Amino acid sequence: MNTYITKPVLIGLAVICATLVGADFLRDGHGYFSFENWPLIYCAIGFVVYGVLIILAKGLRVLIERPENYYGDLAIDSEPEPGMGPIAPEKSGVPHD
Amino acid sequence: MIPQAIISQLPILQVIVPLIAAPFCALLGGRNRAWALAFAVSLVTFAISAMLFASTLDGTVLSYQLGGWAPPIGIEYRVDALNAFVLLIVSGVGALTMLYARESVAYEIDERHHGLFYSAFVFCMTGLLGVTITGDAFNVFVFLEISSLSTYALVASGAKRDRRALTAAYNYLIMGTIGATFFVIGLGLLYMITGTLNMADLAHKLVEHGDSRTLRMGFAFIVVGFGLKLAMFPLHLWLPNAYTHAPSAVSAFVSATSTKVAVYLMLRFLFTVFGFSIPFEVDVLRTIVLPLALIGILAGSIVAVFQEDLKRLLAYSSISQIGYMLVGITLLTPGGLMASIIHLFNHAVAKAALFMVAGAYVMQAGTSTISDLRGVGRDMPFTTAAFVVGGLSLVGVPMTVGFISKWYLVQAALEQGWWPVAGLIVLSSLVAFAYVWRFVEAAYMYPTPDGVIRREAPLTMLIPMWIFAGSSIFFGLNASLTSAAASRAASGLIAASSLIWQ
Amino acid sequence: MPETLPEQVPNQLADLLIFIGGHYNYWMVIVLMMIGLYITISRGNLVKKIVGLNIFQTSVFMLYISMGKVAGGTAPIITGNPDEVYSNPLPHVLILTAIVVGISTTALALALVVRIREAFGTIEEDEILTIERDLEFPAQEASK
Amino acid sequence: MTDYFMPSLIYFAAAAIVPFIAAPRLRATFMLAVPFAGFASFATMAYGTYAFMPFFDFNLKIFRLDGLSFIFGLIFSIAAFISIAFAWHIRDRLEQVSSLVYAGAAIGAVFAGDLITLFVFWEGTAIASALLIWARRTPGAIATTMRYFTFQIASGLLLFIGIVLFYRDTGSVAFQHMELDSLGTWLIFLAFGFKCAFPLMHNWLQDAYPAATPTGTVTLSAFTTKLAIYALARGFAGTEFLIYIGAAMSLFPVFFAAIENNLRRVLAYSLNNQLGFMVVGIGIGTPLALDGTVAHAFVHVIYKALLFMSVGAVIYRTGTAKVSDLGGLWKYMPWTMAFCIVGSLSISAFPLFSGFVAKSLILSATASSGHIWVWMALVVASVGVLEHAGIKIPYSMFFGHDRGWKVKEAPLPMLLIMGFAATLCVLIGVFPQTLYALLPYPVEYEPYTADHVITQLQMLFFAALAFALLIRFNIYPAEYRSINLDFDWVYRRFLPNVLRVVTHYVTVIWRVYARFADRRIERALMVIYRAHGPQGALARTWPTGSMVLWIAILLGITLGLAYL
Repeated sequence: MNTYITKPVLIGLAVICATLVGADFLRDGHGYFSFENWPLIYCAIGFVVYGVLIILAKGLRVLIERPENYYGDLAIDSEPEPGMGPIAPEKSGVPHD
Repeated sequence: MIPQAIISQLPILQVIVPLIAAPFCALLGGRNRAWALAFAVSLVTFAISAMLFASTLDGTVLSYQLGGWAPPIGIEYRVDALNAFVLLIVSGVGALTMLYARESVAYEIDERHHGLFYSAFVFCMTGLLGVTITGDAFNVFVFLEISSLSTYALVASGAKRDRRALTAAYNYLIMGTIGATFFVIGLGLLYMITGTLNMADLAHKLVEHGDSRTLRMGFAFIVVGFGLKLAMFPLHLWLPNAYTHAPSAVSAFVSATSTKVAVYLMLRFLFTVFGFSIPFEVDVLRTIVLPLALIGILAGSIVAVFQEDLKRLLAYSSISQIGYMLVGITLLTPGGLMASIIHLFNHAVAKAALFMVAGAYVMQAGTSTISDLRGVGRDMPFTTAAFVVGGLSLVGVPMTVGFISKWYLVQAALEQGWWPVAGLIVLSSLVAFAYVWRFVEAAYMYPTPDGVIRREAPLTMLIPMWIFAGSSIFFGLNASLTSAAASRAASGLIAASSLIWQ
Repeated sequence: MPETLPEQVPNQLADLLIFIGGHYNYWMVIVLMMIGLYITISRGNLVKKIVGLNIFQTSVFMLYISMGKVAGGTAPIITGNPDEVYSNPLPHVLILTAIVVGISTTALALALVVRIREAFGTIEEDEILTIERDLEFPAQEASK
Repeated sequence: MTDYFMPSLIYFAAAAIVPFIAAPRLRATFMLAVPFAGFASFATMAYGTYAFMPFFDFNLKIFRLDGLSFIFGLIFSIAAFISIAFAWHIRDRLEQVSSLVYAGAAIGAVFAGDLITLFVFWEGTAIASALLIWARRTPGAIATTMRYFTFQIASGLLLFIGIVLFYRDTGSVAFQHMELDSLGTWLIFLAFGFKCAFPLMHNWLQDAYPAATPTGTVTLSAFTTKLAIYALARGFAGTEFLIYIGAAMSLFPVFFAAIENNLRRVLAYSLNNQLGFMVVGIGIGTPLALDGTVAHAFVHVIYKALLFMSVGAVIYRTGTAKVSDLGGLWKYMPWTMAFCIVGSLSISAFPLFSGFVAKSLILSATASSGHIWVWMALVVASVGVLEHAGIKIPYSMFFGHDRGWKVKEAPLPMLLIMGFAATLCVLIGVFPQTLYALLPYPVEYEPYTADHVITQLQMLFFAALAFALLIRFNIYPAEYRSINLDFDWVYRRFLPNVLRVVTHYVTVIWRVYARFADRRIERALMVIYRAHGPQGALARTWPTGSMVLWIAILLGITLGLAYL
């Protein structure tokens, strides 16, 4: 899944994040709650919450994951998804993996 | 737009026109000439009764003195909301049955008797109209006998198809005559104590007279007499054979009108003449008529479920439906009365349609036994559809006029606190559904036995059938028409009687 | 019988006798009516039933006529003598119509009996009933 | 005739005509004109109640126009336009008619002045949307439709019972603010909750939307849920209970969406999450919060339709919407990718996009009314939105693994409508005042404060950074063919098993009882038959004599009574 997240992409992202950290002092800090005005709080929220969220999701997946034909043949997941009418003719590549 | 001279003569014309035309039907004889005259006359009488109905809409009571004699002495014809409504039903059914009769009679009665048949038919109609319109008690007896005698002859004319029609007519004659004679005895007793025969006058005199044994005897004789005429439960034994073996046109006409006119008479005498001035009258209704009516409702419909012949099934269903009307009367409340009057209309319309359907089967399929009529739903779609509609109206399915009458009946019964009666009415509707379903199942669910070919009924039979079936739905949908007429009639009756309402 | 009747018993008895005597025609009406009904109920023969019916109807005629009787009044037929006392004409007129109705009913009934005789070959009611039952349930008869 | 007019009549009339137009092109253009005619019919009208219809002894207000219903009418017309345009290439008359009826019923419900009309159209949306799913005509879709339809009709039934009870308690059926005090209002509240996908009642959304045809899902995404939001906003604004429901609703779908394989189900979870935001807004009930809900509903319809359309386009070309089968389409479907990215940025409330101006209203309303924990939940939820809708949708479709798809770009009509939706999102993002002017209550909120923009950007980019790192170190959940159980497991697998066991025992007991009862019933029937059958005493032809005997007996009884 990582053919596209190459080194330059990462560097670019890091640069944007750095500028945003720099811009943090621009905030005149009149948020509703006290902790909103802490420096870099939103950067932390963004990063930490995202990570935790993904890990929790992977944990949940272990519990509730089932094979596609779990509900038998009368479920849309186990039947081929015909999309709109005949599968578009030009499709030549076959999905693998 | 009709000249005033004619309008004032309408009540007498209603009776005279068919009376004079009847013998001519016999004279004309011949294939369709007798039928044409009879049909024309029935249309004219229908027009007259429509005009009468229109003129009594605003509550006016038309009165016509025969020969200009003042009422207590002379015979007076009084037309108020109630009998205008019944007149309309009788002449309406008469006209449509006459149209229906053309093909049906041609098949069931042989050529030579057509003239006589139609004259008897018109006489019967004259009698029924006369009974409904007259305000003089003894005149009721005379017209009653006219209609009864012609009905016996009509029933007997079914002998070409089945000789049991003769014994049926004979039984009907014996029972009918005894009933009429009971009525005359009762009338004599009333005449003894009041000295008058005019109904309105009779009512006043009876109230002044108060309670006495002769009055009670008179009341008893009259109630039993009418009970017999309208086939109240134990006195119904003549009806099944009469309606089954009579020619279909006759059973259609008679089933829809003669018992209804008898119910009208019961209403007229109970409320206008006797007016429940003495408690005895209420006791008789509550202790004798009500239980018999309830037994009639149940027994009639249960027996109908087991019947093999369609016309006999419909006859027994008539007995149970008449039970509903009697229950409506014995409730003695405006709601109950209204229910029985609407049911009078509903049963007339539905039963006429059903018997016409049976007649169409007799003509096209040669039989009216249910097992032989398997798969008739496909061969004769319109006729069977009319049966379904009529049957549903009989059962009282919403959107049919039957529902409205049953609705008012149950409501009136509940107001009175008679839970068991209301329950029984609903239960018997279920049984009614059973016997309607029995035929519908045979007609649609089973394949046509091979080798049997049945063509759809001719148009002259389909039109009246569908006018009846259609009107049972039409009046079911906008219920205001019939219920307005019925409530006018009911309030008129209640006002005339000395029953006091909260 | 107690040795001496109490004083007032006799005139009670007398009134009773007068009452019964005086209304002998009403008794006649009731007797006739019961006879008529009995004949119609019990006799199997159709013609006899009609006879019973007629008797029953005549009892009604008797009732009406006796109702209209004015003491000393003659039959309500005008005799030209002005101070003639007539009994009440109305019941008589009613009964005229009733007689006409009675006759026509009997005529129709007899015609029916003739046709039944041709169709069934008998006018005994129980025989007719057995014939009718055979007509109605031929199959069951055999199977029962 | 005018006093019966209401905008949805135009949709129903069109739905009646459409099946008879033979040429597919002509039919599509005719359908396209319907939303415009619908909107034009009420656009220039002043606020007020117009059409009345007598119904038994009620006088139904079937067309009521006021601030709240106007903006929902507008957004439903736009949604109708988008979904009809996207279905330009569709030939199937059933889908076309049902989408028209669906839009008409939704608009009718929005303009309903009283509960009875609302109920009628409520059921209308249920039936039309079920037909829309059914239009796919595969066995799986038909089975799903049955489940979906049961849920929708259950909601309708609850609403109906609620209305009846409400009418009995208060004697009025007017559709305006209701307190959650009586059983009637609770049932109505639950009915709205069903269609608003409250927790534990939400799974018809994720179960049914992926089952519809790609064009059908776009139509579905707009109407049912937003109608429920409108109903809640109209009926239960300010109910405390809704805030916590909303918070829960916005949180749990995030986890399911992150691991879901079918993209349309991811979007369904995201829809559920967005509804959570709106429900919180309704719960708070302050004018700012309600404005936030309405604004959010408005923009959500557009960008959710945009996302569904982009996924639909991908399905149209590749035939699948599964992450495990998609990837690397950016070379072949650049325009779809661009529009998809616009949609994703809007949904994740990226500044200069429509989500930013609407969601911030709700967030600030929550914060200003002091619900700290709810505000925290919403912040976590918005990060979650960024994760599954902002990143996962575009990334897995256009980047991710290269599955070797070589497909053509989406057909022109699809691209045009996606472009229209994308521009709409950007316009609202850039000029929020256009949207704020339409909102029911006057808005003095300035979204573009430096502080707000910076904090939003920080949050988004750091989350993106986290995503990049997770991908880099391969912690990001892999995609392979699988489904995730949700609440629907209860009624698709658990209850049927329980039922099977119960029926087994019941049949055993019934068989024992039947043997015992049969003899008794048999005997009773025989007795009835013997009495009433053709030879029975009651039905036999009696000799005349006995008939007359009966008359004499009856006469005797009545006369005897005379002497009592």
